Amino acid sequence: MNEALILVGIVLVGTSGLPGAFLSRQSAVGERVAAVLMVVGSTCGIAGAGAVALAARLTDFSLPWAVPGGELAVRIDGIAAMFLLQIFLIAPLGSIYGLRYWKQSEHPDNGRKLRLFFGVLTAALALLVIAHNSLLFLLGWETMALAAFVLITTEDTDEEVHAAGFVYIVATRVGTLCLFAMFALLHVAAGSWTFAAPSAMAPSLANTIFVLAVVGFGLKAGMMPMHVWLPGAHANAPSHVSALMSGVLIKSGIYGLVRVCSFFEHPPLWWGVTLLVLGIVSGVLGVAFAIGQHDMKRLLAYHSVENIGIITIGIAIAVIGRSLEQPELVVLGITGALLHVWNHGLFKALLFLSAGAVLHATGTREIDQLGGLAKKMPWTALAFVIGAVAICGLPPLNGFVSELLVYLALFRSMLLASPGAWIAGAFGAPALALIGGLALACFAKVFSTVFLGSARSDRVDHAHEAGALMIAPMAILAACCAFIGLVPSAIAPILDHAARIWAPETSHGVPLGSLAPLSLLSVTGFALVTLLALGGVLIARLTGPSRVRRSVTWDCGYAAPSSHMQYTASSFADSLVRLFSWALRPEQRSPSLASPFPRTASFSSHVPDTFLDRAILPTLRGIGRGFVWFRWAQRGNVHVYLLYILATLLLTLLVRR
Amino acid sequence: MPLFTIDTVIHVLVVVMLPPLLLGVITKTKALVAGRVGAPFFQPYYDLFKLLRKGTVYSTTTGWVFRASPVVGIATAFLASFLVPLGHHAAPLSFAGDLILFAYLFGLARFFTVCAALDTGSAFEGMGAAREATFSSLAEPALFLGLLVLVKRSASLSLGTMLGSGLSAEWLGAGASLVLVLVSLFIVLLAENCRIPFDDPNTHLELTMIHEVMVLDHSGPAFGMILYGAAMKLFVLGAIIVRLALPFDTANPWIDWGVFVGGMIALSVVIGMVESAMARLRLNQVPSLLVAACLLSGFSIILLAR
Amino acid sequence: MSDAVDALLVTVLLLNFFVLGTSRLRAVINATALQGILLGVLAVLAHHEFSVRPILIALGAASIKGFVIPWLLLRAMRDVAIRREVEPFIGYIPSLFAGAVATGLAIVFAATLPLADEHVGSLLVPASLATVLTGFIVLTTRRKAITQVAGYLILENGIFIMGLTLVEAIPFLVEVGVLLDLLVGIFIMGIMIYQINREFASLDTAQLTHLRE
Amino acid sequence: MAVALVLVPLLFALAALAIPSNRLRPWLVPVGGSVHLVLVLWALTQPHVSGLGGWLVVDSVARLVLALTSVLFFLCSIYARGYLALYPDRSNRIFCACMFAFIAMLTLIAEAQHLGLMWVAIETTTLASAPMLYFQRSPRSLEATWKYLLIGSVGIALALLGSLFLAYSELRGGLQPSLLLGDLIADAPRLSKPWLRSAFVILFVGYGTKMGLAPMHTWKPDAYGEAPGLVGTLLAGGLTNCAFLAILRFYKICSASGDPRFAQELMIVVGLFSMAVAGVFMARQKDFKRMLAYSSVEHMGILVLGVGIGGAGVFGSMLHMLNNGLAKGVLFLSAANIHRAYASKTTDEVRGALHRLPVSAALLLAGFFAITGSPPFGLFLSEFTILSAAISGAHYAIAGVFLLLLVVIFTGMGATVLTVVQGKPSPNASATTLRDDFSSVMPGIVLIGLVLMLGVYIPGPVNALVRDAALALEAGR
Repeated sequence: MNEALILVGIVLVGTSGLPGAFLSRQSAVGERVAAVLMVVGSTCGIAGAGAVALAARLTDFSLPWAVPGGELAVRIDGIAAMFLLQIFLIAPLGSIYGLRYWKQSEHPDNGRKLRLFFGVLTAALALLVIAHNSLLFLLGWETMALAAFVLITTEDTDEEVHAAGFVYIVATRVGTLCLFAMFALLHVAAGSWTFAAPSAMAPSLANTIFVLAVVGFGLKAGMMPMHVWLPGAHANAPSHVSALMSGVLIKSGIYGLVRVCSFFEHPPLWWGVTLLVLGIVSGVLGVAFAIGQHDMKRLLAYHSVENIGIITIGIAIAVIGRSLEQPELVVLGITGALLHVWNHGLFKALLFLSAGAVLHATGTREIDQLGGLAKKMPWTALAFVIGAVAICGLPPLNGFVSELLVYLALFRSMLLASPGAWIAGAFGAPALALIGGLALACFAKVFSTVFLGSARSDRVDHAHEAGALMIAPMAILAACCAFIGLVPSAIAPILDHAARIWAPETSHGVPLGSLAPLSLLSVTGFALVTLLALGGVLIARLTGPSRVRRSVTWDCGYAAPSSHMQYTASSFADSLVRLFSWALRPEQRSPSLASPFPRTASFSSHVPDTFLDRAILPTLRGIGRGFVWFRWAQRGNVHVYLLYILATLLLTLLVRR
Repeated sequence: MPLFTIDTVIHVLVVVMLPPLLLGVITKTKALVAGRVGAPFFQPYYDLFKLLRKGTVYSTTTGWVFRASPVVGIATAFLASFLVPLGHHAAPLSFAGDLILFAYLFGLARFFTVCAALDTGSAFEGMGAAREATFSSLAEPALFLGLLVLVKRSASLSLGTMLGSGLSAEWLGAGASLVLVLVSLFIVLLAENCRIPFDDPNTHLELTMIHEVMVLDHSGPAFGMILYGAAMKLFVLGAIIVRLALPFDTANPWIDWGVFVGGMIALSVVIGMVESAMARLRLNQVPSLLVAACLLSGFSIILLAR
Repeated sequence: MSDAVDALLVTVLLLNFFVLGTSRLRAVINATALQGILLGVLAVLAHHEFSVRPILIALGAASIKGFVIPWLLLRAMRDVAIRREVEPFIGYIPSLFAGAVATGLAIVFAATLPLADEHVGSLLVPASLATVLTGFIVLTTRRKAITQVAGYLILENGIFIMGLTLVEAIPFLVEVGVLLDLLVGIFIMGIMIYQINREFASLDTAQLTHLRE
Repeated sequence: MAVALVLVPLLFALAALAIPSNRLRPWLVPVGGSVHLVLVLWALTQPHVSGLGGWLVVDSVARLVLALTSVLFFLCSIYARGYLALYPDRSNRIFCACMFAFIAMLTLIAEAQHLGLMWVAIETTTLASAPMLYFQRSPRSLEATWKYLLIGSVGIALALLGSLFLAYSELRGGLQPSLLLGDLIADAPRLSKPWLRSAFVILFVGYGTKMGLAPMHTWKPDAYGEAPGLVGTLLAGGLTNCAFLAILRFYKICSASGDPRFAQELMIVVGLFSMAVAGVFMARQKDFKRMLAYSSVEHMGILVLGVGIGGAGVFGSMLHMLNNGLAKGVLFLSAANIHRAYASKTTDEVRGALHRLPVSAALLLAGFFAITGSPPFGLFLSEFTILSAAISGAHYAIAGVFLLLLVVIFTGMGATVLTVVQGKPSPNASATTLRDDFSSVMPGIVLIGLVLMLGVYIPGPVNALVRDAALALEAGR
């Protein structure tokens, strides 16, 4: 029953854009049909996955599949259900949002294509999550990757979009090929293409599988330094696509990593340590790069890297827990990671959607062009600030709950005698704190620069509040953020179930409720809300209309402050960027003062992606140049070509023995 | 859950009443060291009452975020106080991981303070906001490292237990590492509360300040709330340090309360002495000091692991 | 009998050297024609018993290789009005030297292959390989398209010699097919040569390097 | 029946020569194509098809090659009708006749059990395709044709030498020389090893030239670059596979002789080298038709690599032959449409094709993903099968190099393809007014549909075709 619901949901979602593809470019029917199909299909999917998640039962079936090694083996367990719920929540919201954001009448060229592949992407994501067979998984995996490529390059006439699409598709291919090798090795180890814990295998084989999984899945998830495709792709895709990609798509990498790690009951300690290092690097550098950005969506993209880092830290602790046979660590780590997957999906989608609303209203992603939008777009501003508070992991919203679980896992690992474990905690916890502090700085920067203060350019003047179709999805996401933040115990059974699936050995004894103060978090959360409300009433009383005067901002006596004197996002970030300049390598162009009467001058700063722009692209260009050097071998001279044949003949005859 | 006991009532009363006094003690200490008589101990209370009766000027640029930030500051500090044991007396709320909530509550307040500063559209306040965000993101790891030492030492994940009755025994066993943590946490306290050598709360030279310049545009009751919230933050952070430094448990609850209040006043005196003895650091040296605090705690962890 | 075969094979080898050493196109074509005729004779001699089939094949080979194709080539030469090979990529003396090395290689290589009893001591295999290699040398060192075709022809001749060891293995139909293919191939090449000359005003295939990386 | 499969297209060729009207003649091509397809499908349903006293047998490998070739030819024939209609004042008599002669010879290659007959057929394909290559009558196509003819002829000549060596190995083994496949396989263990090995090497180089394995591939970029798209399809999807079939026949003899190791090693080395060469030359390749030629080199490399690895790799290789042939059709036909519409085939002048020719460009893009082995396209399954065969055979280094080369190739090819299809349409976009129409895009759509189908669902009969072919190659080892 549940699996039928989910499969129906996948089919409906996957074909949602199909009717519209056959309608005329001008017709608005297609987009409505797509949205309806998306919502109906997702409702089915949520019903099915929700039932599985709550009932803590897994459901599976398999059909023959006429490809070599293939079997339509499907299994929906607690982990899959968690990912399914997320997919089926965010995708339809994006689709509804798209009704206004990417109207067919405003984008006759690419609207149909966009919706078609939006549905395909969603269906592929759901498919790979429920796949219980390597080939089926890879099918879903790459369909997802290709659909995402089409979506990223929706506006392919833009050179930047084209470049981002290329980097994305190459990165994703490298990852996919790693997965090819990994699944082939798993096949060798387990003797079957069905997902199963392989029996005893040589350590070197297991280690290779692990490394390939980390690279292959890490590339998709965007772990630093494998994140290179992510900022460009997320920045250049339409915003509801960015929301889906950042909220859901990159999590497929996490899903894969979680799934593969679950196969190994006694992983070596260094696996966990490697993951931890990757997580810390992704988290800290991800947020550091984010601080340097002045493109709103690029900034959000780097925060995805950061949050993937946090999730990876959680997984790392769980893996460490498994190798040290510490069920508490396992449960806290994996539930923290999985909950953060959910949470990041919610608040990052929320942030991308509100950023999209800003982009839609002003036509620019440049933070330093904006300002004071809170007055024109109050609901969008509210949505953004909720997302910002949540992503910084601040109470009383959802980000705090999952970070708390990861912290608890790290702290608990501190208590262990094994040096590996407590060193992990000793580095992990402060790193997480640093990430939190930097994220806070970054979101204070972007929220304030975009929504607060006064307008920095005339783009803001024409801005308008987003329509109800755009606000409603944001409101739902914000409500989810608040719900998880305030009533985390409600989802504890789902998390427990997932943890048991991931590590069956923890199935007796350590429910999450006994490890983490979930109900007390509700108490403190509601207390905080109440205190804030009381304080709000108090300040409203104390500053009643009769006692308030309006004036210009006090600028130390300067009488005519203008919006151009505001602190910009770049200057706000400058000191932090400088602190991390060893990794960020910011580019600055400052004017030189040549004469006593300086002319008009300008200053600009830019933080390119160090890994992409300073390492990978130059390397690729170098390799390309090297390849071009070989062109001498084929200069059109037929004599030389015949000589090649002769040489091959003689050479092979020579070695024929 | 000892939420509604006589201790809780006293806890709330102390948290509400005491914070401004600390500011008064610090000011008085500095005045005495400088050879002046100085303002009375209760001057901060007078100031607060004066501000509450005043009218308010709001900049036309600002919006609801600007108005909300003082509320957030007080609410979070007040809630955080419930997680901290005051001297011997246990915290009303105590659970595994409460130290994380403790730290992140201040994060929430900081987020709104910084946003409120930027909401004014003033370059000065933006500057302060940038500095605040920068330095506190470095103070955060130092705080966590310090707390980690306590976690490791007490094998507990809640502030109540790690600062509980076992603490005095631990001093005998792991005194050196606790001293290091104490120093580290003291540095964090100074940084988080924008005291010298990080910031000078007394000057009004906008270009050199951090916290003060951020609240430049607040006035009247709202400004009063900000001052009060800041004092409360100093109080709760100070409470941890005082408990750590004076882990005495007597049988008599009133003596315990006395020890705690005395400790808090002593802490204020120490802060006053530091402020008198030191000059404000150049801004670009502030990160070094914070990293030093991290290193102290880190070294202390190594000592524990030995 | 085998003395006669060997003598003819030596002549074939000498013709190889002649082709490598001469610059006149007509001489090259004539030498290949002569090779073709010699092959026809060889085909008759190589058979141990006389029957109709080998004679037919010998006649066919001799007429196609010895007369039709040279005639086609000579006509093409006349059409495009050239007489001499320009300086090849490597000079004539080095060409001869390469030919000598190739012949030596062929003999050494053939010695590594165990022969069937009836061919022990025969020059058939080494001569075949040497001729194939000579064809390759002409193909890779000569600039004119016509010379290259002649080189291809020599290469084919070498293979034909190899075929002489295996008359029973190759049915008549296939033999005819091979010859017909050769003929049509040369015919099409002739057309191409004409077109190349018309388009590029030259038959120097070293100039044909517009398609390149 | 087996004879009819060859004779019918030859009759059509004669008819094409006889029909006087330049306008009506192209209509003959799809008719002939469908007749051939029907005949082949009918032959596939028969358990045993043979002719000429056992010289022609449609065995299991032949069935696979025939099915692929005939489907491709059928779709190309539809495309050809529209294509030739674009050049009403150029005589298409020879072109049409050559097309039929070409398919007749491809059929003959597949069926031939006598290696000499097979040789004749392959040589004839060279001759039949040369006039088709030269259809555009441009100096560039002349140069390409010349190189194709010369290199191809030399390669084929070597193959003949190799066949003779093979026959000699029988003689030396004390057997009656025969070039019948059945005899050779039956007597394989008694063949003289030095001659057999030399024969395989020479044959491999000879037919490898025809197949386009590096470093004998040099004619490919020139020929594919200048040939009309449908000729490129027939060469890349038809002829190369037939040459591969020839190599397989000899490989089968080698493996039947109990000495396949040497042949396998040679195939692995040459396969990887071909992929490497393709990867190197695809990087920064501005000419997208030349790029397709290198892609063909790459996939020929993969085919021999799969056979060289052995085991499941042979199955993968057979499946890959099918997939590659179909996907190459998509690529060549859509690239030809873009080439014609822009009157250029370099990325300097061709950009934004998605906006100029939406269907063709989408086909090129989809074909690119298909040919690089992305799921859900069929090449994914075949490449993955070869990879996992390498890994389960513990050829880890080979698997690693294989994957690395796939990345290099993907990157190089992707840069070119994406530049062509995406971006703002370049000024050349208005060079002509050609649009996508039914006959120019329908074959591509059908082909990509087939490739897609082979990736998500391999119908039973197709699976049986591929499995039987693989089994036939593996049997007797």
